Amino acid sequence: MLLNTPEDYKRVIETALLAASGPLATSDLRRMFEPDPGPELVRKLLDELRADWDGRGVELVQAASGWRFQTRIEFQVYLDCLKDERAPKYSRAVLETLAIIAYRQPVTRGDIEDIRGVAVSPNVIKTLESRGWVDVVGHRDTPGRPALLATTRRFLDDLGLRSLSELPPLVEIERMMDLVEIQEIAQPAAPADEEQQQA
Amino acid sequence: MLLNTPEDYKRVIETALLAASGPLATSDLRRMFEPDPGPELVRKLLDELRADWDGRGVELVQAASGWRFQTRIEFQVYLDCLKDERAPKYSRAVLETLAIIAYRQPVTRGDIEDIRGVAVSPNVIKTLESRGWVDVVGHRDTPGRPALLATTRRFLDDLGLRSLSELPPLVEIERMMDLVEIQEIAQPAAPADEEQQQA
Amino acid sequence: MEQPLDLAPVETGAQLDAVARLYGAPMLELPKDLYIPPDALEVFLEAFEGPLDLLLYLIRKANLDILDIPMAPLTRQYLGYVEAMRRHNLELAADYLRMAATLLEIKSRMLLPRPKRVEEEDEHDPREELVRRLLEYEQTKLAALRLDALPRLGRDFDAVGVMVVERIVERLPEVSLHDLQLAWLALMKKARLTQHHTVRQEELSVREHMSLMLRRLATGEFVAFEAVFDFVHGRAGLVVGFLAMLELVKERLVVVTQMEPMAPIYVKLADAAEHA
Repeated sequence: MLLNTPEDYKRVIETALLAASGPLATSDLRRMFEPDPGPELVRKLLDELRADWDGRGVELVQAASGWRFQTRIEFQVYLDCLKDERAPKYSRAVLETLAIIAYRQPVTRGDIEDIRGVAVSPNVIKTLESRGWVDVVGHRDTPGRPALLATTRRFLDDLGLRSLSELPPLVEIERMMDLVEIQEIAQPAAPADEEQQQA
Repeated sequence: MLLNTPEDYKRVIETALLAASGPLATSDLRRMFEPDPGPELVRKLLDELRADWDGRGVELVQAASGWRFQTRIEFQVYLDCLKDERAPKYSRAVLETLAIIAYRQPVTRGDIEDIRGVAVSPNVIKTLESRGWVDVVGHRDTPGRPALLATTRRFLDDLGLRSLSELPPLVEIERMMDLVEIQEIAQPAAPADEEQQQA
Repeated sequence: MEQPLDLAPVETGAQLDAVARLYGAPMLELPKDLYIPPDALEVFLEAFEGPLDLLLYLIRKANLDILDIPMAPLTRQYLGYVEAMRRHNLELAADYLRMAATLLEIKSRMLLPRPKRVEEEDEHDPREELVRRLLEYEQTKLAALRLDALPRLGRDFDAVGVMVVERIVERLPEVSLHDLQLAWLALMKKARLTQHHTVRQEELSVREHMSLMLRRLATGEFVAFEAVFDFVHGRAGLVVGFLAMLELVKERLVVVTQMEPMAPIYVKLADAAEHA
């Protein structure tokens, strides 16, 4: 393909910028041509391109290391719908700790460790506290005065519960224990997961 | 940002396709809108977009897993100047193995060895797997339960094909008996290759 | 089996390209004299993908009719290469030896006198299987060339992907009741705590009230006994509240004080009481 007019050069520059994985400096852009069209022409074509793209969903901007096309922020709300991100998941340690606090509150970290049989990392508690689901409601009057943890109003709200007594009935859990082996529990039977895989 | 006219929808679709990291299916595109504009409108807008981009350095094409903006082949000679590394060139062993998997899938390594008459090096399969072109789709119910290999959607996408039926047809055995024709067919009609070697 | 190598005539370098284009593989001719530098032979053989490739080359090179291959000269040529490889101590792939055996077998079967008037179906050309494999392989070679010629992402064109500008919004994990249930179940199973840690629904309400009361007493001040209770839930609420208070006292989380009989009862956090 031969380039005759400035318009031809502009097409090549536009194509390079659309396909580039990062910003391109004018010196990069000039490298594509033989002979070198010089910085003024390239700069002029970039300005034209910027104007050409005015009002579109993508704009040409000059960043520190060069020129790049990028989406306009107003389009984020639509582009977000395309994201195939899996919803993040809490670790088993976080979920089990949360379950213990929910069902056995108020509890100390020591109580949680007794039930789980392993040390509870401070990060686990911090995760639940920063989520606003757990807080300290007092201190047990034992040596070290350990903090007593309980679930919050926010926890109930976020899980759509009016009170703790609406937590899944444990009688049902016990029945499940009799029926099935834990292996089925190990599989996250989350329907949301399957939908994502189909998408 | 509110969408009022079909033109607004087109802008969003264009932006999504320009920003996507892979092909987008019409169902993906429809997911961005509420209410769903339906497949016909999206399809119509895609056709319009394709026409809008006519004559530019980038074209809108439909591959196996959806729509994608890609650079036109004629522009590659310029874009190559900006690349740090050359695209890999595959050996005959890799290409022949790929051809057997593509045209006769699903096949086992043994099938490939039967056709090529030589042992298949594990690296050949690994090369194709790491490119994302080939994967294991099952196991044949014979002793050793050998893995069955097939091509992936990515393979079709990377070659700009919508389905396996768009692969170039196999040369019929009867035609191969005619030596003269073979010579014509065997001419590697890849001008792109030569350009790359010169570059 | 000392046979002179019956090779095709020597070609000049200029012709090499043309040959390579015809068959899709770089071809290199060996010199006709008896001495072959091992390097040259190695390079020559490396140009082939295996015995089928080598045989196809010999057949196409000599313009032989693939449906009526003259087995004797072909076998002789092929064995010539194999012998040369052996003599030069090149690592001889088993595939090449297997093919040599196949060729010899076909050749000998073709020398056998054919029985007269055998039924047509029974009369197999011993070369049939070899021809089928050769054609199938040639078909594969051609298919590979055509695949390679298709425009390919990253080599002949690139995908467009402009940068997405976004405000980062942290996505927090979702927890469902089901997740909680499973977590508790896993705990019970793991620790074999079924006996000790099952929780009844009523007990949950009590536990909830315990947390509520602790929150109410959080200031560390004495709070009037009645003020700790929730009257909005009626009798049942009061009962649960009272049970919660008893549990708090039992677990020594709160201190209940009364200066004298019939005097107002006050409640206070246990630790606060200690440090007061």
